[in-house]
Amino acid sequence: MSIQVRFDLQQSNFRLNIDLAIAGKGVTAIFGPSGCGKTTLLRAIAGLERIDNGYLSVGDQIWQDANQFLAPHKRSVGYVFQEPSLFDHLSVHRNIEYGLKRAQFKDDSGAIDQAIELLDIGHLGARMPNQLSGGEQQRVAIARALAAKPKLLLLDEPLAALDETLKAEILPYLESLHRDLDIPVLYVSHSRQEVARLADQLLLLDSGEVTAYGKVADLFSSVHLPLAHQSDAETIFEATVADYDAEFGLTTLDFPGGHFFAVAKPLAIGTKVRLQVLARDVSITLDHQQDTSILNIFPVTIDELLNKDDVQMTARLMAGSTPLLSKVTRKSAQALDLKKGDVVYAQVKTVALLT
Amino acid sequence: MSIQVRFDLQQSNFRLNIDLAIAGKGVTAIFGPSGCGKTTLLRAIAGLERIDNGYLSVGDQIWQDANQFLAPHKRSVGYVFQEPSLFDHLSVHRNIEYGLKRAQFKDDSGAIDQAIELLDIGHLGARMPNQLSGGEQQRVAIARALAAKPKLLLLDEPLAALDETLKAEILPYLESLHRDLDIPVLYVSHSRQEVARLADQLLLLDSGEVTAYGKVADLFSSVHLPLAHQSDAETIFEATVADYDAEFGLTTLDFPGGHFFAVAKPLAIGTKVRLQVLARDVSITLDHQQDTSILNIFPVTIDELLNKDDVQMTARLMAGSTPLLSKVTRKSAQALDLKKGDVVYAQVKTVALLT
Amino acid sequence: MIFSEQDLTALFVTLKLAGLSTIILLLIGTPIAWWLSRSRWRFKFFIEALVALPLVLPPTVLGFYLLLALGPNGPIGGLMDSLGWQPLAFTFTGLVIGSVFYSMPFVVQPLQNAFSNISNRSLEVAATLGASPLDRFFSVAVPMAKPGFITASVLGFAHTLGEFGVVLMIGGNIPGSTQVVSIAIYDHVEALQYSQAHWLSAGLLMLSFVMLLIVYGVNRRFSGAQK
Amino acid sequence: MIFSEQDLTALFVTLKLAGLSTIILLLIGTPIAWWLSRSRWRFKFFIEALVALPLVLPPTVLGFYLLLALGPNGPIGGLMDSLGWQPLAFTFTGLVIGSVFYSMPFVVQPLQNAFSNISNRSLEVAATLGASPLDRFFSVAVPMAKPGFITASVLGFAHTLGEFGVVLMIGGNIPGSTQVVSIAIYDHVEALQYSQAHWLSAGLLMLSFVMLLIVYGVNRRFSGAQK
Amino acid sequence: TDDIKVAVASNFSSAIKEIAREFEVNSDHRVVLSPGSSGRHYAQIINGAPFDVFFSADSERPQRLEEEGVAMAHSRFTYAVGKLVVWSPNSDKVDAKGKVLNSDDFGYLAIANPRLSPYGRAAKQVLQNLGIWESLQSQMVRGENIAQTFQFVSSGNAALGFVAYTQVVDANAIIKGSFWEPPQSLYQPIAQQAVLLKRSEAAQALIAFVKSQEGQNIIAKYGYK
Ligand SMILES: Nc1ncnc2c1ncn2[C@@H]1O[C@H](COP(=O)(O)OP(=O)(O)OP(=O)(O)O)[C@@H](O)[C@H]1O
Ligand SMILES: Nc1ncnc2c1ncn2[C@@H]1O[C@H](COP(=O)(O)OP(=O)(O)OP(=O)(O)O)[C@@H](O)[C@H]1O
Ligand SMILES: [Mg+2]
Ligand SMILES: [Mg+2]
Repeated sequence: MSIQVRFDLQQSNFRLNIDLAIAGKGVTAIFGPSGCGKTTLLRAIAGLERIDNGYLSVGDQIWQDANQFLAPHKRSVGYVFQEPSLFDHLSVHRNIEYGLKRAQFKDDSGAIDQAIELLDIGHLGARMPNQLSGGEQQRVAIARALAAKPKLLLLDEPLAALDETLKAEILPYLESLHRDLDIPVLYVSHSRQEVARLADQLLLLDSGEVTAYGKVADLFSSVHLPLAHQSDAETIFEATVADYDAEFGLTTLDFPGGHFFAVAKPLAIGTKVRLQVLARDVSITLDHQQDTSILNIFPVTIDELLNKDDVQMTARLMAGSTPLLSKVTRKSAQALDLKKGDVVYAQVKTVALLT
Repeated sequence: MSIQVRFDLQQSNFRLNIDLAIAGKGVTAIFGPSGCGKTTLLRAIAGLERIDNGYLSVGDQIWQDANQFLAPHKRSVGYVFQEPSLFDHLSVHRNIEYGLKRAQFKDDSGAIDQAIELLDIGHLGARMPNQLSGGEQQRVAIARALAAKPKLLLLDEPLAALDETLKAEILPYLESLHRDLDIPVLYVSHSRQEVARLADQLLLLDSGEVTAYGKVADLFSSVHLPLAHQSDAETIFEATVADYDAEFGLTTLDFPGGHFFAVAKPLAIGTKVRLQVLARDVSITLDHQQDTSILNIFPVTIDELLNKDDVQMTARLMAGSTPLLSKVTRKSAQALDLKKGDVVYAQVKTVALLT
Repeated sequence: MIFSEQDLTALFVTLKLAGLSTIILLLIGTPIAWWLSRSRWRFKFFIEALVALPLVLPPTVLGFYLLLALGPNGPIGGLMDSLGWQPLAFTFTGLVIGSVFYSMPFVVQPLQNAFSNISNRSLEVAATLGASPLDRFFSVAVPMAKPGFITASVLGFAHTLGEFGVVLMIGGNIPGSTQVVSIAIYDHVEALQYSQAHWLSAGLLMLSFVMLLIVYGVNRRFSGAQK
Repeated sequence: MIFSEQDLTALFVTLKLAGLSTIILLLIGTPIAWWLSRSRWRFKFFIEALVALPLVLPPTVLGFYLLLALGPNGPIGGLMDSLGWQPLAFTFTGLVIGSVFYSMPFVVQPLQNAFSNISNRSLEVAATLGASPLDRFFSVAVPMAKPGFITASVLGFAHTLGEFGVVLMIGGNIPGSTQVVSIAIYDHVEALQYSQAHWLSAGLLMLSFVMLLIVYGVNRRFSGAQK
Repeated sequence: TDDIKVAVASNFSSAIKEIAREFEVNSDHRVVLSPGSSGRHYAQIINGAPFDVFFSADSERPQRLEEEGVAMAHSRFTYAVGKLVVWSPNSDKVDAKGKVLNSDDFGYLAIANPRLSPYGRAAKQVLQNLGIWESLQSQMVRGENIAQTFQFVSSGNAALGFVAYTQVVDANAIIKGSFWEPPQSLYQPIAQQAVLLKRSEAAQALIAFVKSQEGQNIIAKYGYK
């Protein structure tokens, strides 16, 4: 199953030109500067923007081709718009009910109650939208989109208006959602953190064109994309839970290049997880150092040195077959005399478990 | 000059109860969970929410007391609302002009042209708001608020809808703005990064009550506030530019506890700057290590160990009189046998220059 | 008893006529208004002008032309005749048709304005939640256009109450069938029976005022609960 | 020449009356509508009902009461008399007053709806940008309520064109001063001069249609440029 | 029992009400009255209005109906002749000779529209014969019909008016205000005629009653000749 998208739209100065097969599973993050066409793409997929000569299929259903155009209400999508778009004439409760009532198939699993609880909007049921704060509105809109039990979720910066604590609660929920219900999610976000955390695939848009599409892990460490050069470059890779040390609450994670200690909730041994390592968290030493609070130290080979002339260089290190990006100042690089092919030690201060 | 605020508002389940003098200079960040009353506070200051028995003075002007209530249009505020709120019936150009025309005093310094260029909206002048993307709308709203040359800027999550690159361009501009024009700014944000970067003071709100107010530096490292315990705890402190190494593009910064090397644009020697150090970027070693890519290493005393039972502990270190927070796993702490009063070495991988 | 039996009959006919006309006006006017508010047809303004046109003719004159059209020699009357149907002139049904025709602009215009003010966004949201166009119309457009419906109904109803010229012309002022209150008052005035005219006018005003109070009052309370 | 000189004079008087009445209606109706749309007064619905009330009386009857009120023994006429002013009956000014009174609901209601649809947010934004209440009204409320103003003007103007009963009652049918087209057509019908009635009706319809086309067409093009 | 549907000129509606009441006493038919302007009744009748009898305010319209074959041939007759008076509600405004018309101390003079109403036409003839038709033009206001003309005067908006004698006389033959009755020589008689529109027994019975002495007495009581 995959989502086949082919759109070509000219709109005054802006042209959206996309021809792509998006994975029909997991979360696909859409990432790109303001005005690059993210919202337009989601609208076209939802059938709200009618682009002639386009093609769109989701799984084995054709939603749009030369002969047909499936009306928006027949496309089973849940759409959270960029601006909170509640029905002003309906209370919070009835806004959510609106989607619930029109769901193509009912379920009584109480999933929606769970969503309401998680989004912390249970106490708002009787209020009208104009009596809610910005973040509250956005949360209700999320609940409403989920209530319709869509086959495809389109989220346009759904968490932008929320504080980090709430985000931290909702993100895992959205994660679990797409895993449990197995519905593909297209997720527009400006936050690399969110993307790293949530997304399986990444779609990079610029001026209406796809500049890259692929696994988040690959794109984040790809030195050919601007992502790796930014100050918050990062590497994402897969690992397996090998051990859990209950005393210190540390999980040992095996990956092709060695193992990591990470702070995480206990997980069954053998569980596959994704690790995120920020380039700025990786320092390089020539010797294996002792007596340090840094737990993760392992030998790596310098694969490539990028932006050699910048004050901050990016080093692409290989821990076995796993690439790791590291930021070093040119001064340090020179002091340590780093060269391609050198074997050095990577010190990783923090590693984040993504899934 | 300061902003004296006293409001008490009961609104169904929500009560806003504030009695505070906010510094009348620099940026005051307002930080708190969704629904805690941030927007309500800004609205009350702008005079849009009329709270009886309130008191508000800005500098030597009384805007509201028992006897008077200055109408909103007589308060010289620039307000960027949480939702983009352009006039739908006016083009981008005329939206901006709307504020410009009504500015209480004209200036021909071309400041607004500069704002338009920086916000990258020059090419949108003839468009109507419904022809703009979400981020474009928000940028136009910012330009419009600035055009009115306000005496007080109220920004309600103005950058939430923008990508990081744009944020990175606009933030310094907003910074320079409040410094050049010397207008106080109240800035609602959910992003610690933005707050750390931009704010001088921090106002923590929860359920309509002020939980803390003070200098960003103090609050971020105060162990009594939840801020210091979160995974993205950080320390902020002042330093002076001591040297600039043109070859490596590194600036040497003196602070009471030693000196830092930081990647930054050349600054005049003697310039006061603010440094941000994330707790997760600080590691502890018993010896001064050599042959490492980490440039900033200096001796510190362990002042306090927090959350001793957590997997991740927070150590408050003193570099001279400057506090530094550091995250260490309990395992490392035990391995290194860290105790209050120990003299150890702090390794700081990254330090950010804020102003 | 201040009101004659004939006056009361006229009142009854009037209420029946106004009520029925308002319902029909809403039924016909709503789709027209919806189409006018959403269509992007280049020549829509042509239809808009056409809808407003019946307004500019004096009602009696409009009634005269309706009479010509409905009469046995007129196009409509002739057609009905050849189909073996009863002629419409001088019947209650004829009155309803005339009133609907004449009051149409008062119903279509407020509705069109109300519909125009509904953002596409709300309709798009409804569509993504699985609401069909008809469902969207009833679950989003109609409730959001409520003030427009109230204005349309009030103007339509009140205008039919006060309607006069058209009814006079095609109704023929036949007591019990086509004599409405407005004509009865007019007759009293013409016959110099001023006190009867005063009483009947006052009665009509009181009744209408109470009805209007109820409409606006209920609406107020309803909207009030929302805010 | 199809139209008599008198018909043309009547046409001119009619256009002057309708134009002037529309302007006055907008000037008076706009503040009323604005107040009705923004006020949170509990008994606002009372005023709303009152505004709609003139609608329910047949125009001739309304005209009759206006005539009584304007007479030397009536409240208005008596007052004017004691102030030494000219009586209003049978004057063009009197007609304008009568038309304004009668067409008020058609102007206030669409405006009120249009104003109600303007979000508080837009007005708040304008306030923070330094716009005074009056400035806000003209720079935000009025342009945003444009469709409402168009509807109000069209209904007000057209209704005054077709206005009849009130004019008949208080005008006195004086050529060049109070004889309007609607009465001229009516006279032709009553005098059984049907072909003159047809020509005059057709002329009025054409003229009105062209005017409506211009209003809606210009509006369309103008709005079109925005989208 | 048949309903007799009667279209009647507004100015005659009070009189015919009484006639109908009397008629119904001795008959099992019911009279249904539709008062209104005669021009409108004419338009309605030729477009199929279901009236049985038409009491017009003039003689011209019944005549045309007869000529066009809409009315029953030879059924036309004069049921009343109207009298014209110059009247003011003010009891010393109008002198017995009508000299007031030559003075210029009155404001508006109300007449019925001469094109529409036989009373208006008669008023015009009177003024023409007095030679003041042209000079009074600027003071003249026209009512659509005689009832409206009466309202102009009775409300005080017009000082004087040519109205029907029937309008100013009450049931006891007392007249409020002052009036002058122009001599018959100054205007053609105002003959109000009626025609039968359907050959129904009941309608013919009503007409017979109107023509009877009893009917004529009632008509005279209302101030017609
Ligand atoms: N009209 C109202 N009636 C009742 N409660 C209201 C009304 N408007 C806002 N509230 C409540 O007041 C509280 C504060 O709202 P406010 O908009 O100030 O929050 P906020 O801090 O800006 O949140 P966010 O970050 O989500 O925008 C919220 O709990 C909200 O539900
Ligand atoms: N109706 C329109 N007419 C002309 N251009 C338009 C119209 N709507 C959108 N655009 C342009 O199309 C481009 C893509 O808009 P879109 O809303 O898809 O951007 P986006 O990627 O969602 O941006 P943001 O992150 O700011 O929301 C923008 O440059 C915008 O200016
Ligand atoms: Mg967007
Ligand atoms: Mg808010």
